[in-house]
Amino acid sequence: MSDFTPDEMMTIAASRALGNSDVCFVGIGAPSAACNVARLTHAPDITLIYESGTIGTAPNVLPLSIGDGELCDTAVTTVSVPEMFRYWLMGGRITIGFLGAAQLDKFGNINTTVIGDYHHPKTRLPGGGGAPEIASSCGEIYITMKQSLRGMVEKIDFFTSFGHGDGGDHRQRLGITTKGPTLLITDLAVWKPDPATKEFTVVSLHPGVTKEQVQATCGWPVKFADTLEETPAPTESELNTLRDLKARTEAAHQGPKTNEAA
Amino acid sequence: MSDFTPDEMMTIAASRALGNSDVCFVGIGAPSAACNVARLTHAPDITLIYESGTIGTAPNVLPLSIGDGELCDTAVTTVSVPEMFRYWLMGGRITIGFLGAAQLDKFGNINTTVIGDYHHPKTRLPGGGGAPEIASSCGEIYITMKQSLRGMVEKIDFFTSFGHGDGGDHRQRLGITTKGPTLLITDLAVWKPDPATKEFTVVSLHPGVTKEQVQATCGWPVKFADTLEETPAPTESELNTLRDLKARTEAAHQGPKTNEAA
Amino acid sequence: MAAFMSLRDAVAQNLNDGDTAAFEGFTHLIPHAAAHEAIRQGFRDLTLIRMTPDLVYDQMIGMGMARKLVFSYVGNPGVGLLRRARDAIENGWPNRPEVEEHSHSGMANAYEAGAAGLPCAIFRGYKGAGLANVNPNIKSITCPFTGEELAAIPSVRPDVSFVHAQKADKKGNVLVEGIIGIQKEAVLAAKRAVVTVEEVVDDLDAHPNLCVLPTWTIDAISVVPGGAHPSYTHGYYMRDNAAYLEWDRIAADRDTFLAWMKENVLDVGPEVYESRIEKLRKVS
Amino acid sequence: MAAFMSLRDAVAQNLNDGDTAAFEGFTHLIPHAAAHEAIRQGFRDLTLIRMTPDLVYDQMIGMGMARKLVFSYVGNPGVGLLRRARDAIENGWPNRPEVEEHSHSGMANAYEAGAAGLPCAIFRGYKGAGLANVNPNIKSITCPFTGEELAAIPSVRPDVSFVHAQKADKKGNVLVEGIIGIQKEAVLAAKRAVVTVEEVVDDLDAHPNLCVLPTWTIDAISVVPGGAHPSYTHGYYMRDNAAYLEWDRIAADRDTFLAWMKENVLDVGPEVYESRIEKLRKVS
Repeated sequence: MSDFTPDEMMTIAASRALGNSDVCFVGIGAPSAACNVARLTHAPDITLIYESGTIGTAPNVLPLSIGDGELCDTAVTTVSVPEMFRYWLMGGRITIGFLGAAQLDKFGNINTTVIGDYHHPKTRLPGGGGAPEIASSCGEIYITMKQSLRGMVEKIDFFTSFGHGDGGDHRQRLGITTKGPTLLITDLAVWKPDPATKEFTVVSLHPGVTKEQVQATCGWPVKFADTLEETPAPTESELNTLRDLKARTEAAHQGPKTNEAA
Repeated sequence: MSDFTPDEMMTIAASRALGNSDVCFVGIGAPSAACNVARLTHAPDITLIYESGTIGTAPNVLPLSIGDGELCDTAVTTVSVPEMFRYWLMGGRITIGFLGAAQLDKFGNINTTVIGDYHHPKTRLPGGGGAPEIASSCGEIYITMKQSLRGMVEKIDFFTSFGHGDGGDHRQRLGITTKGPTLLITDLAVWKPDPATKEFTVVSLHPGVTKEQVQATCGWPVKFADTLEETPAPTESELNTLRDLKARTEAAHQGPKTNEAA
Repeated sequence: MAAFMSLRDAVAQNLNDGDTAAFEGFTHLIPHAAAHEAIRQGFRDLTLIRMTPDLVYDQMIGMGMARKLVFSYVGNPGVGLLRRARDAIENGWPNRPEVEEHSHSGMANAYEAGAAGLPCAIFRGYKGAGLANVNPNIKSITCPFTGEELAAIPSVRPDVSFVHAQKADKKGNVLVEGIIGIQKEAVLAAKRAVVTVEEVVDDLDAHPNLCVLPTWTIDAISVVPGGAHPSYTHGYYMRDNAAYLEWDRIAADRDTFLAWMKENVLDVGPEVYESRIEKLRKVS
Repeated sequence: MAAFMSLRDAVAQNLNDGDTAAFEGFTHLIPHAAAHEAIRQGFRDLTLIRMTPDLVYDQMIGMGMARKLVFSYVGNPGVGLLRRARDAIENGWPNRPEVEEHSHSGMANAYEAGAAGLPCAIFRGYKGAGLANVNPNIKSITCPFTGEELAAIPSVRPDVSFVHAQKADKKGNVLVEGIIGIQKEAVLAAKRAVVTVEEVVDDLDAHPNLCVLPTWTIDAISVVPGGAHPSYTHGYYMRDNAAYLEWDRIAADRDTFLAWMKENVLDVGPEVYESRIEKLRKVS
């Protein structure tokens, strides 16, 4: 099956990294799609948790926000937000946290807070939300983002969430006991941190993608693994599942027309 | 109405100290009876809270434990025990905490932990349960107990819960901002702390009780108010309410006979 | 005991210029009607606390009511940036509010500690995070047993909290269900609490373990059907996702924003919400 | 994922000599059947954690299983003293367990902190209380914002927790309702968790905000109808208050106690509980 977009490849590659016994803290956007594709294909028993307090949720359409009613309707249980962050996130119950990034560096540090100076920002982004503690409390972190020179940068403007810091054992030196970013899935490739330096290294190129394309859309000199795999193309089942999900979602988010603008 | 026991007088006198807008943290025994008599007579809107997490409960019979099912069945809401102690007690939501005592001193300090040395006790009592923080977190504390030389002592063996310490402004000096014990109701009299020294002073004798009887059953030299009142005898309505409650309770606690000892 | 009154009176009696105010609702049950009433009454110099400021605070910020913002995510969830908040923070239009930024975990713990009457929240957080360098209210304490360094931030104790909920009984006990968020903590942490509800019923008839706020924890209750719109009330009407998408366009331009606010907030009253949710009601 | 198994296997696989074990249930849902199975299997040197040790720990203490007790109220609620615990603490019969005593507020906060993965609990407590002088695990920290001194105690993190609950679904998700106590915290704070339930159902069919423990937070589930007796299971059977009153007599004498334990615990199995609650079932 060759007729798929880079975005679809990214989502499907991410979904494959998830298993039945995983407990995922799900963000909105690509992570939410990936987690639900996994649930609808090879990992029906995966536990999806959204920070709104919905545990073990199985939405039929992707939520627009992390607190859509659909998440609660289909959850095993829905807890308060303090409980979510205390018992479930800080309590170490989450195996995988999914994060996106406005800016990302090669050590998996993420900025979604500001472009420019924090106190006089050029662009005020939404900020971290759950990310600072997702990054430190989940067993490991998967990152998904579309590659761009603006997004994958040598030096991020703000440490919204800590990845591997300056690399090496920087996490341990800060007393963080979890693994941090162990996987980066972009629209072009799959990346894993070097075991020693923790620098993200391309281990697999998506079908038809060249090393040059990866480098051209990344702001740091890219390291490639010695044996570079090709990411298996999406199967028909994966692609249909994703597209059906997106179509259902789009229809639902337009909603019934109301008689007021908002 | 003159046909009542000292115990009944104690419970009814305590019930009269409670009002519709009070939020009471209720212990077992006399406090529970007093609170429910208040609810069933002059204070139908009083809020009763038991430390098992039952808020706004209205039991038809007195619970044997602080966690009988009846309390939950009739409550406005039932919360977890951590929430009870964090949001409701520590959060300062309780106006009146009711405590009993194995030993009490004249400043309202209470011992329910040990007789003798803590590490080598002569008698190991049940201990504080909620009392240490009830004593410091509730707006004020009412104490009920039967008078005896063994119970009302010059010096308690252990400070299970802090009343007025050595008296005066001892609470404030420890950084405690609540009023502490403001009322002691025994089977013989009503006591209130002296405004300055905080020593409990008899302000009212129950009908037929003499100063000498109060002193004979109290281990410290008793102070009496200059103008000593007589506690109004229980009304017929109060007494009937209490006796009906006790009769219902006794019947319920015997329970249906089971075919095993326990 | 909670007093039932009009939304106009509930806001007028419980909000003051200069107050620290929380209008809470974690995506679900956002008290839009109460916030719009506050906008109509023209309060100023507010310290606005909200985990996810989204549309309701974008509007209050754009109308110049905020002296300070305390938050953990200043975005339009699932849509993108908040353009009025950005304009205020980046360009000072209409004023430049002070910013105190936390993580969700920080804010959740701070509300929890506020409800518990504590001066500060202690938790494992902000490790390696840049916020710890720019927010002087992020400090640390050392566990006296393990030596681990834990984050400490001040608890949240608003002067007044506004929340929306499903229903109240006639005594004023309030039921919150679905994504309960931090509704309970926002009420219990505040000095005063105002609740808007979809309806009043004789008896909540709720399971004992549901989230019920006893009447004596609430100061005022106003019945405002649809009062969460374009957020939603679980069991009553759906989230108006289209309105959230549309907001991105409205808020992009100052004049469009002001015109929209005049037409949809300033010139209307609490009775309009019911009509806004007509098409969003659940068919049951 | 929780594995369904016999109570014998659940206890054998999850409890070890020397473990720190919590058998929790705040008056309601006390896991008597699980504790009796532990007694039958003869574990030793346990650190027993329980807010209110009552009958179930009186029995374990009397059988010599406890090396240490961590608690906040060592009484028979509403009845009086615990005579086996007293005999152990006062006279060292059959041994003299170490005692770590807290207040309810302390224990509740310590379980909460354990569930939250924290090393310690911070709260306002023990002010002027004698426990702070005799328990070296009661320390303090200073709020970095207000200077207020707050109590700090170690969190509770049992090796294994045993709780009783109403029911599980076939996947092993467990519903707890009524007086939920610290059932959730006991499970989440522990390294391993064993749950006994009254029954297994196809679907919990529970309101989303009820107390549900997802299957992946539990190690083993055993179906033991009546397994809380003489405590109770809300919606299934009443508390056997008469048995609590009767215990005072049984526990008063060492020989009476031992004979009772032989007859009612050692020589029977988990199947007896169902018959013990026959007369206590709610007529619905």
